[in-house]
Amino acid sequence: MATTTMTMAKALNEGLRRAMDKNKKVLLMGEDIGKLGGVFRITDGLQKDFGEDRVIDAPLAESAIVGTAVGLAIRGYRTVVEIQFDGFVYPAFDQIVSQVAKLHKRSDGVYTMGLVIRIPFQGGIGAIEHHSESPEAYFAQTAGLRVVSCSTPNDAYWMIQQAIEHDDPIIFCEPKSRYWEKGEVDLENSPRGLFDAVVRREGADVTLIGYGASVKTMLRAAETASGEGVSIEVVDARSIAPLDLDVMAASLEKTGRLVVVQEAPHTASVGSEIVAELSERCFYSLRAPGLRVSGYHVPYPPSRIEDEYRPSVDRILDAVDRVMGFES
Amino acid sequence: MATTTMTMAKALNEGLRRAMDKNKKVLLMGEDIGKLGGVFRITDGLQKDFGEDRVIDAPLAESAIVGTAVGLAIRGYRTVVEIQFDGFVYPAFDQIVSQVAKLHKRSDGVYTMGLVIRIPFQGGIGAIEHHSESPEAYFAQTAGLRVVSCSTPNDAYWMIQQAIEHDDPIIFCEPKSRYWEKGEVDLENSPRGLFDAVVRREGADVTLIGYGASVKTMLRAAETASGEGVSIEVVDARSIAPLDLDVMAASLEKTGRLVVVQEAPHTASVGSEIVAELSERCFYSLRAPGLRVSGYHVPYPPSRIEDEYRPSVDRILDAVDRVMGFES
Amino acid sequence: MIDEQLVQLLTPEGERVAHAQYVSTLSGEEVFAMYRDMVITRRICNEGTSMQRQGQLALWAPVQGQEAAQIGAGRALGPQDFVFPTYREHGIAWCRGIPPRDWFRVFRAVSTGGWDPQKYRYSVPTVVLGNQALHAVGYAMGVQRDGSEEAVMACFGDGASSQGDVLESFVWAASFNAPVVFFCQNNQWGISSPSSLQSKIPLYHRAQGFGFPGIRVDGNDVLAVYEVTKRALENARVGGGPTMVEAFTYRMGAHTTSDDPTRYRVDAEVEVWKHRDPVERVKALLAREYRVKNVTFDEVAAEADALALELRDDVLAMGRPDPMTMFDNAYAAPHPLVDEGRSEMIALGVSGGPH
Amino acid sequence: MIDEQLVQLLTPEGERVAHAQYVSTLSGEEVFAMYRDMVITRRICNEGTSMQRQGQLALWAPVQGQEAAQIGAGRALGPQDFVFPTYREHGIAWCRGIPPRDWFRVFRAVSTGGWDPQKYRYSVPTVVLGNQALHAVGYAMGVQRDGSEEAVMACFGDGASSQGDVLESFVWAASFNAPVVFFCQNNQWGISSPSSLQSKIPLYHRAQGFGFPGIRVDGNDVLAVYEVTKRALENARVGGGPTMVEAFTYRMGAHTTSDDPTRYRVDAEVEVWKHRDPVERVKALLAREYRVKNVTFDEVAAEADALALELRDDVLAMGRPDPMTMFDNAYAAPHPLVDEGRSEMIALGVSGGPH
Ligand SMILES: Cc1ncc(C[n+]2csc(CCOP(=O)(O)OP(=O)(O)O)c2C)c(N)n1
Ligand SMILES: Cc1ncc(C[n+]2csc(CCOP(=O)(O)OP(=O)(O)O)c2C)c(N)n1
Ligand SMILES: [Mg+2]
Ligand SMILES: [Mg+2]
Repeated sequence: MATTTMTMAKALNEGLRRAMDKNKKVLLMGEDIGKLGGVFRITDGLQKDFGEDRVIDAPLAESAIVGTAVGLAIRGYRTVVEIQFDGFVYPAFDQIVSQVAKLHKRSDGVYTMGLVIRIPFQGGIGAIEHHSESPEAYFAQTAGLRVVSCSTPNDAYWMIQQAIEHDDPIIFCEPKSRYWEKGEVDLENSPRGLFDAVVRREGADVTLIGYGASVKTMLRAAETASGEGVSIEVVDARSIAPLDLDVMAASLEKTGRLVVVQEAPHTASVGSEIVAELSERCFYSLRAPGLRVSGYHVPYPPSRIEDEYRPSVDRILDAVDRVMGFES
Repeated sequence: MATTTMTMAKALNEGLRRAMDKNKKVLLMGEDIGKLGGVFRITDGLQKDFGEDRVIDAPLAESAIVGTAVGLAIRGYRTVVEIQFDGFVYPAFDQIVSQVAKLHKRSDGVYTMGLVIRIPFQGGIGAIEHHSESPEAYFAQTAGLRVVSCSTPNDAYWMIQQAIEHDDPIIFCEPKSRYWEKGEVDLENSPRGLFDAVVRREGADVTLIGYGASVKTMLRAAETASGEGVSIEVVDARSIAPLDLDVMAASLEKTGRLVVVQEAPHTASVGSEIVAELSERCFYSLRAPGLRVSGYHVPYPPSRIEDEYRPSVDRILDAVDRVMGFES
Repeated sequence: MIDEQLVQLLTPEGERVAHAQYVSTLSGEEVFAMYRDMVITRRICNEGTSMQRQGQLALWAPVQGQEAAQIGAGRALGPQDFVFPTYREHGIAWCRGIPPRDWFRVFRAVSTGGWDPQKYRYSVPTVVLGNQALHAVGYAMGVQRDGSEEAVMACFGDGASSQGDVLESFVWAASFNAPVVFFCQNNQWGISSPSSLQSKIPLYHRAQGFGFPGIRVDGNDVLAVYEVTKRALENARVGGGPTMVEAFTYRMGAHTTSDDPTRYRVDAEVEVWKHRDPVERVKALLAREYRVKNVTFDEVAAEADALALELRDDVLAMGRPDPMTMFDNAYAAPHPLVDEGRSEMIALGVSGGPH
Repeated sequence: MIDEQLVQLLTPEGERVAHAQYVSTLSGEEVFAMYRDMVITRRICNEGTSMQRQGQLALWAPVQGQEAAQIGAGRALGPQDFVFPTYREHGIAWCRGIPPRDWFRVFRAVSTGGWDPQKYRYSVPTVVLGNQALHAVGYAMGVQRDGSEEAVMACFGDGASSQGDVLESFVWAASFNAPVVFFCQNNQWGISSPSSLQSKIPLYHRAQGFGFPGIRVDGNDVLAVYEVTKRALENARVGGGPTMVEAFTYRMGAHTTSDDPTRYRVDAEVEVWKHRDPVERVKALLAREYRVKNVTFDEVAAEADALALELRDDVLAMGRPDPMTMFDNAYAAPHPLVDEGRSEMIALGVSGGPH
């Protein structure tokens, strides 16, 4: 097994490189992704190696970035679009919802909307406004799209390649606060399918489900809880839409208690979906209602107080306490 | 009590007229709303009576319609924006999410984002693509917005006025398939607050919750079910965000069984939210898992088969059967 | 309203007129063929309106008045070119060889597309105003990368010209020197909005502000539309970059069968444009210059009638799709929620099974 | 790169130059006051950069090189006018009388706004490129409805000029003849994107394609920016409609403190622009024409230093906000989920209670 240690940023970079090596039809497009290598340097060096025709520095207009990627898809290209920050995907929302999500259907299957929209998402980097949002629920709600998120360098490396190879359009959510954390990457074997959830830590009392940056927070919460005698199972959803409910339900059948963690506000969120689905699937096994620990229902706050907005270990443990104490 | 019979379209028209009479700062803006009176004639005659300065025919660009309404709000005007059809609100999504929802906060409360975005939504009129969508979940997920929907002419008349008077931005979802149905309108007394849910039919066995066009469908389902000995309570949510959970939970405490009805696909939907919240609030009272009857997870189909896509009486009754049969 | 700069090669009376930069290259046969195209397009369009009145269509978007714009542009296209239309380009669809019944699927509400867009090199209809302009530019960027001599046509109306997507597509086309022709049919109206609401100056000027040529052509003059569009396409194919062609024309009918134009425009305006009818002026030319006889015109009319009847039969035969088809092609790869929907529908007895 | 049409009243060497349409109306005192504004703006900007380096700010967006553009425009504004800025208009904010510490709140990440936008008639910063251009036009439509003689300024950069919102704002401004001045600082770069990626031709041409005047002014010449902007604002106030002013300038520093411009641009370019420094040329003019002494310049520098120190103290004193404040003004009216969040936070012991 050829594993090597690298950051998630580097793993994404290597994954993109490998996908471009494999398939000449793979293009990258986005703002500042060429010489600058993107504001997070995810595309560092790729324009130099693959040329300006394959790594396209885009004029500053997100609707056009996605809209032209659609045209390129119709022409048979596979474009990996970089949205510079989560808060800047909304100008492209119309193209994503009305075109990207629907053109395969509208063309009776003739058009392959094989494009990947990479979005550095979630908070935690002390940024200014619009740089810390969690827009995944908007895309999960939209029929025709798929939404995934990586939480480790190994997943980042493989998931980006799987996403590029996949024939449906994929919203690829990258937890920007984890870009610089290192991990082992297996360069030979992909760990699992793009839409598979995975149990990151086994436990018996409570199931925590989340994705992206929340996975590490959940693992820390589990660690703390184990010191207090509570055994927590941590599920990394990985695929936000569709959800891998089998893995989640299996965990819940065991623990009977559910807490979902997400940075987005809780109304009509992915967390709502997980709770609603598992309440149905595991009706008799649930020993307490499924709870959600989410961003508060307010605009993302100035980042000096973002730690109180984002689900913290404390807030997760508080919810764990509540599900543990429910029957008493 | 001065009641009079009119269609929902007329009730909205009268409500707008009264709001404009009361407050000179109220403007209307949208595509074709002047001489044409809007494609649904909701603004019929208003430009003639209030002038082109107050009933503004907009060039064809939704981002600009909402974006300029924001500027007008900053200047102290209250603009009621008409989006011609649900599927055309997405070009304005960025302005709605990044500006309309956040400017009150960003200005530390100085700016009042008193604007109303009217959206004829849901299907059922045999239209072509993009004319039958249910985008409410996108807005419900967004902190800073409120989302409401009317289901009767009386509600339409009052809710539009309440929405205009309210200081937060409101997404006002109008069930276009009900525009031409008539009902009694009380021109003197408003029936209830803008954010209150209401029990439209009392029942003992199952609670149906929905809004907009689904309310009538739910009532028909309840009628049919009563013939089969099942007593259904029908709750019209009216306020989609925030939800009036007290009214919903009270119903559920009584019936113990929940079915939510919506035309949007079920993932990360308002239905998911209702199920998740009520699973928590009514954990011990629930005799079966809360079910959702939703649009299928596919792009809205050609309208010749929309009746099979939208929640029908049959599909609702099927879900009712499932929650009724759950314990056996 | 009509600009000085308007390119015209045939007057409303059907007389040829000289232009400094353009000359008609069409033979008599070719002009006749276009006349036939226009007559058929109009006839089929009228059939659409009447089928809608009879409750056989959900909607119809008439093209009457715009036949010269569409046939001129449609015939200027090469087989290698690719078109991104809106909902009203029936004349261009005709030129691309798409069976008329296929354009009607959307209007009969049995499909959201209707033909194989790759086969005809004519994309599915775009209803959200302006979205397609960006697709066209993106496709054109693909053409550039393939090193191929093809041009791409983006169709949109005067109303859609205000949409951010169309305007961004201008930025991109200029920035990448994309082989795209923006074919804007300024039919004076966007539902009830006069084109003056979208621009106080002639629309084609807009292109120049983005750094590429815009040209206004008499959209009711098929000879002029053909030459202007052809040159723009040729220029695009050989790396000359984008052009905006504004076909100055008129929507003679309602916006769609749901519309009531009497609420917002005066008859006098329609009358003025009747004198500029695109079909009549070609007919006059053919009669005078090429001595085409009435009997020949009658034959064309009869052919169009026959086609319309055949079309009507085809359309009426389009049954309600199996509801199960809504799950087909929602995704390219298997999806659990789609499978769940299928199963539910089978369980409900709505459909016999997978399509 | 610099257009023939560029309006310039002061050369990089600080010599006056005649222009057919514009003449400087500023007295020596006024020029000196602007010099002072520019020096202070630069000094405060540099303080921003150094505070960020010291970990006291989350980010800083330097304005160095653009002082003339911003002070010229800022001083051209009347008290009745209203400005819609981006994140980089520190010089204009200074002219509006907003205490510098208030601009720093966003960059210290303790606020998403920072001042009372109605009091200063200067809106909160807009970070999503281009959104504010539509707000400006809407506000201007309000001014029209109030029958008031006010102008509105929409600020944006060369990069943002590609966004649909900016382009749609052009359509609307023209359509409604709105009293708005589009003040575009073309500082040659949008992060790493050269302005040539956004437009192959001078940006100000774009306005003309929408039917209103565009004008390019030497953005490093405060005299010229002042006159051009002032005339545009006056014209807007009296119903003359929109103007686009393209201030041709240069971002001397990094895009923000997070940026590394060495990755995408060459030193030689920066060197060229150093010779066009906006502050130096006014200084040269003042020294030569108005005999301002070095000691006076030193006094200005000392004043700027003092202000910067005061600012530093103010910024460092900005503590972490009470987390509870995130719930304030999320909505104007009570909202159950906001109340729920507040209660949860109190229960968690994060904050003592409602703010
Ligand atoms: C984004 C969007 N907004 C609104 C509509 C509704 N609509 C359909 S056609 C139309 C008018 C379009 O006018 P124009 O672009 O001139 O094309 P024409 O119909 O004249 O061919 C409108 C407003 C739409 N389809 N898409
Ligand atoms: C919609 C959107 N997309 C991307 C960004 C990220 N971004 C911030 S500033 C910037 C460059 C802007 O360039 P320009 O408009 O020239 O202004 P300048 O920074 O030069 O003042 C970009 C791409 C953003 N803020 N908003
Ligand atoms: Mg039109
Ligand atoms: Mg710039």
